[in-house]
Amino acid sequence: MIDWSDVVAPLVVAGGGILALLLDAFGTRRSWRRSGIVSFLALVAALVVLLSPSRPDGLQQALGVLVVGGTLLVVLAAAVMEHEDSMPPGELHFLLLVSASGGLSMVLARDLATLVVSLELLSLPSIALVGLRRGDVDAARGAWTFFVVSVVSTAVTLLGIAFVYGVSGTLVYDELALRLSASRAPAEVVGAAVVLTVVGLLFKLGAVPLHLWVPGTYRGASVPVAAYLSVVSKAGAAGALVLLLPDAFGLQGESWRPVVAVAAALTLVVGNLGAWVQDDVVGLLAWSSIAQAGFVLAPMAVLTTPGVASAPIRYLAVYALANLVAFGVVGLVRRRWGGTSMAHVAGLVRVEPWTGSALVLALLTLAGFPPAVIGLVAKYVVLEPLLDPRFGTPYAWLAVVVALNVVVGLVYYLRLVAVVVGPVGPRLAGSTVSPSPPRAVVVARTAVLVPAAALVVTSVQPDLLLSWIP
Amino acid sequence: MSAVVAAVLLPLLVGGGLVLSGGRVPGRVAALAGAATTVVSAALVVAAWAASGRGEVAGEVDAAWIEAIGARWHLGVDGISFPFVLMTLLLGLLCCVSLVDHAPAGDGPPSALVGLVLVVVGAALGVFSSLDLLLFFVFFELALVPMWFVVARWGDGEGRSRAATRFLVFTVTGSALMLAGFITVGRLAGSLQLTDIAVLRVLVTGPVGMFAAVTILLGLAVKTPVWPLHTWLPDAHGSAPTVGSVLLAGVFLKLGTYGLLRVWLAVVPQQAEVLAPALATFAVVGIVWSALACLRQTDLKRLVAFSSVGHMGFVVLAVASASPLGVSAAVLGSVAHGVVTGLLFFVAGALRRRYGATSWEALGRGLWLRTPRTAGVLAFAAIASLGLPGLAVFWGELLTLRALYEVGPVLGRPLAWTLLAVAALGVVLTSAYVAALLRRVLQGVPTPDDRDGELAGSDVPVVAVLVAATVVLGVAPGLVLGVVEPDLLAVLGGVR
Amino acid sequence: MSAVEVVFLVLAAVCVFSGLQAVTCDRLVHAALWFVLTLGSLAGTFLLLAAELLAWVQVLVYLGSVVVLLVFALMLTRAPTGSGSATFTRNRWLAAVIGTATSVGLGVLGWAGFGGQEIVSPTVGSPEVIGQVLFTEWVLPFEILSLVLLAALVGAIALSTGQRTVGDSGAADGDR
Amino acid sequence: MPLAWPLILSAVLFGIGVYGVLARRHAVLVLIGVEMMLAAVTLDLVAFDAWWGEPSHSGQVLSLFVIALAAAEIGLGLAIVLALYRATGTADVDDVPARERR
Repeated sequence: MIDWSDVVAPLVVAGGGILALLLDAFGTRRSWRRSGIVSFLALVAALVVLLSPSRPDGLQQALGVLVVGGTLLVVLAAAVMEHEDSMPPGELHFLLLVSASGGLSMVLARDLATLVVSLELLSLPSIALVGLRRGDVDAARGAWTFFVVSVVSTAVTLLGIAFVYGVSGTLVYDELALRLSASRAPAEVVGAAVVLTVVGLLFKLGAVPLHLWVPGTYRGASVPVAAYLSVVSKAGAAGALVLLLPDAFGLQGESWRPVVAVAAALTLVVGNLGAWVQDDVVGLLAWSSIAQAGFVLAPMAVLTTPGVASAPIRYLAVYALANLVAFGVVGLVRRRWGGTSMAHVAGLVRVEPWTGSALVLALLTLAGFPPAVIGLVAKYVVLEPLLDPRFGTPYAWLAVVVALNVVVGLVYYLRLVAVVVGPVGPRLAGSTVSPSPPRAVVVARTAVLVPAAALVVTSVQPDLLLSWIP
Repeated sequence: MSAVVAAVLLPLLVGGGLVLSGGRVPGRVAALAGAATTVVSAALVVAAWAASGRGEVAGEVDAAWIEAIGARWHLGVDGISFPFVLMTLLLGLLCCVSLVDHAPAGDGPPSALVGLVLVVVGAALGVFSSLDLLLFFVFFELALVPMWFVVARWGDGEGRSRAATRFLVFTVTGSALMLAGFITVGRLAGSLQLTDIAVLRVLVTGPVGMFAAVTILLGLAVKTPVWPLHTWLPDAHGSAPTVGSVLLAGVFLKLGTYGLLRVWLAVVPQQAEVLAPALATFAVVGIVWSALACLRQTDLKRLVAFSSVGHMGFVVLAVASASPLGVSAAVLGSVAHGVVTGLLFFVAGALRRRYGATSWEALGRGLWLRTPRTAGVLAFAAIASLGLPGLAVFWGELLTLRALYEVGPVLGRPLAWTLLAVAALGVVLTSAYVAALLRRVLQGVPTPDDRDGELAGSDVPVVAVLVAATVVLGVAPGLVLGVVEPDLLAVLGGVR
Repeated sequence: MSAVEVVFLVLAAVCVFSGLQAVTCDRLVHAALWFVLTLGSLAGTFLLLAAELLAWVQVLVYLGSVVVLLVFALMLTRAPTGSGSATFTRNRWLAAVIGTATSVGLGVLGWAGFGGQEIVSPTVGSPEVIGQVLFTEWVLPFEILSLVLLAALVGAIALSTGQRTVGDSGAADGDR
Repeated sequence: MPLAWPLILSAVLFGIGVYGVLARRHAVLVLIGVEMMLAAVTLDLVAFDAWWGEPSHSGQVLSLFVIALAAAEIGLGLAIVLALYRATGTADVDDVPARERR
């Protein structure tokens, strides 16, 4: 029943996390280098395992690489927090890696029990990560909000799972697909059970209406942790949905499809309107990441066959790269110049040409605008299934909503771009306030430039990314 | 690499390099380099064109690009696009030349402005030579952000930032819808290649096809612009720097008209036939409305901007007739508008540099006597703009009216002739505002100003070239028509 | 009505009553104690539904540790424990409406789906039976669960130890 | 025993839990509300398990997991409450947690 070769990657990641914790705990002096290098190696090893050619399912593989690769970049970007005394390196790396292993096993889950346990393994450490800035009011508040929303949504998912179990008598995806439609219970009850399960997962993705934890949590957390939440945590939830919906609930589409479509539309609109009024870069990225979740959700409304499942994952991959770049740059700025307001990035391109240009590229990718062709292609990929005449285009309205939200997004992203390439503001003109050693800054800068380079390469040749996600 | 691909990429690369150089290149050097780039690009395109036969696609490249969604790296220049390409390169060259001496002040180094101009030119070339819908869209959008920066950073006046953002929001809204239309077409026809869809007549049908036709039309109508979607235009043109206005009017609007021919009429011909009467009606309303609006203007730049809506109305009317004559008229009208309006904006830019504004008060009266040569060029351009026989604009408008008179396959006789009558009224009104302009600025008792002076520096060659082009197009419209004619089927293949 | 059913109804009544007390009473510690009674009666219903192991786990884990933790937390936060110490938010009545609606909705769902069904002589979930399936079919989630507990433990320790004020070294006020 | 009985008891408990989460101001009492919701789910799972009587006992096993997860959640939750208390001097949370901060 279990293919144990699947479990190697999460095991390696979790083992690396535990090792990082132990090494740090027994070391004489708390240092980022020790636990950081162990985490780095464990994640690279997991990547190697995932990319080994023997693995069959391309979608799970792609999601796994997304989770592990994203965590890897977060670990590197977090190097900039060295010597930040309120951040203990051992615990940080342990929680990051254990949470990532939860994301991995969530993607590998083939039954609802594994899914929900993995979901908790993804969530609980990331909640702790948010609160980890010790003695910080915002961090504690952010963690509490995140905790309550997370736990309540888990309870709702569990309730849904209980009813799914009640009507079908099983928790295994493949059996569910057969037994749900043959159930003795009325179709409405089956539909309600399925919707409750899905709704709980939507909360985790940061979809409207339970999105309000996102801004406070992202701003309370340290920037690399916010990057982790916006990329890896989302990838786990979206990945689970993409596998769960067609595989287990494929024949119950009439019940969950409208829910997903409406949630996607609301998420797009509300996220974009929220981002529109932000004057803090992290706040803007937090709200825009809500909107971006809407882009990921939209094609799930027509998720029928595993073949279509590639659209959300392709979008997610592009979003992950761009968001990691954006958060990475903001993390650097926050550490070196002490803030994340618009004034702190004014003229960044002139002060730090490379990271500044990377930020511009990332923002254009998120907006979906050339020269960041890959961002545009991602939007195309999302719209395509919605407009496919084979499905009779019942969700053409959603396609129009998606298209119009591209416009809204473009305006606020461009406003930020204009600030970044504009005249140098007083903040950046002043000297840096960072206690981060130069080596840590170099590592963090690498964590920005590598995905930025990937964005450049895939903009020239999008197939490099797209063809790799089946 | 094909010469056409090189011609498209060269301005993009040089322009991108200049933008990224961050002011390390002196402005004059950058402008000269930009001019050289456009000349090289033009030489490449002309060479490719000369090497291919008539009715063929010159310099065609068809290589794998994004196989995952069926988009190909498919470029080439045919008779429809060749006039657009040459006009773009000519205007790009003249913009660069004008920047040698007259770079406007703005938030950024002059070399960056030259770079942005080159990127816009390269993107426009990409649009005109794309034979793949997604590639078309990528270039279509690529031109936007640099243009936004040109207006927002180097523009005039307080409202430039708002005008630039409004321009951006309007056009992006349109093009986002257009993308939805493109995707629908791609799914219905099973291909994104214009050559497959238009020439092999893979027809797009049903309500889904209508959805595609309407969304594509909306996107292009905003860009062109078709009344009543034009409201972004006057402010953007009015507040852009001279080169920005020239590129907006000369090149940007042509992305819309070219798109109407290439990716609307040719891709969704059946739906185009249904939508054409409405489109033609809007176009005619635009012609009259723009003439009336022009009568009320008190600023040269804004007057020229509003007049563009009318000129584009004629082009759209020609497209909507969906006849061979109409397509020829649309191409000719687009090119002529680019040349003449470019000339007007260059003159307006020279005046603005001198007097600080282009309103009637700032310009004063009696320009004939104060600066006869400048006044002469202005009068020439204004009269060309109203469609004087023997000058560029005349043929485009005449052929449009003739296409209506002869009644093409799409518009019925009563409608066509009604439209013809109203459009003719528009021509009369146009003469009225041009006459008003001449009387108000050129004639009257001179109000001498110590800032008076003739065109100087790089303005002289720029204006000379455009005057010559206006005359040549007016005397020998066959130069363009002969190029267009063999490839009419590429556009009209699907029309009954 | 069989004896089992009578006992179930009694336990259910205790469960609902104590549950309502737990969320409405106005003393913090009393709320925690009412909660103990809710969970205890719930454990009783587990026994009636033949979930033997589960009933004992419920008693051990919840009554033995969770509630103790809760009470400790109340003491650590030095919360006043007298009458009126457990206050309500402003949207209490809205909450009541939502809670009632949830109950009714779920009840209707259960009734509509499983109205006429009877539970007949279920197999007893003794420790042997559950242990058997747990370590054959459900090993993977079980292992993941152990990791969840470890992570929660480390997270909790990391959050509650090493109190240091922000502001030492260079991470000054600007580090916001 | 009718299957509907435990289901209805569970529905009532879940609703009580929802009320507790929304209406209580003290963080520990919010936690109790959450626990009540999870307990309700456990009861559902046990009832369905007894009804189906399938050999792999998915329902009871999952309830076992839920109890363990609830314990993990409460441990972490209490740690956050303590951190919150240390940072703000109170363990009262504002009206709806989600509305707490933008």
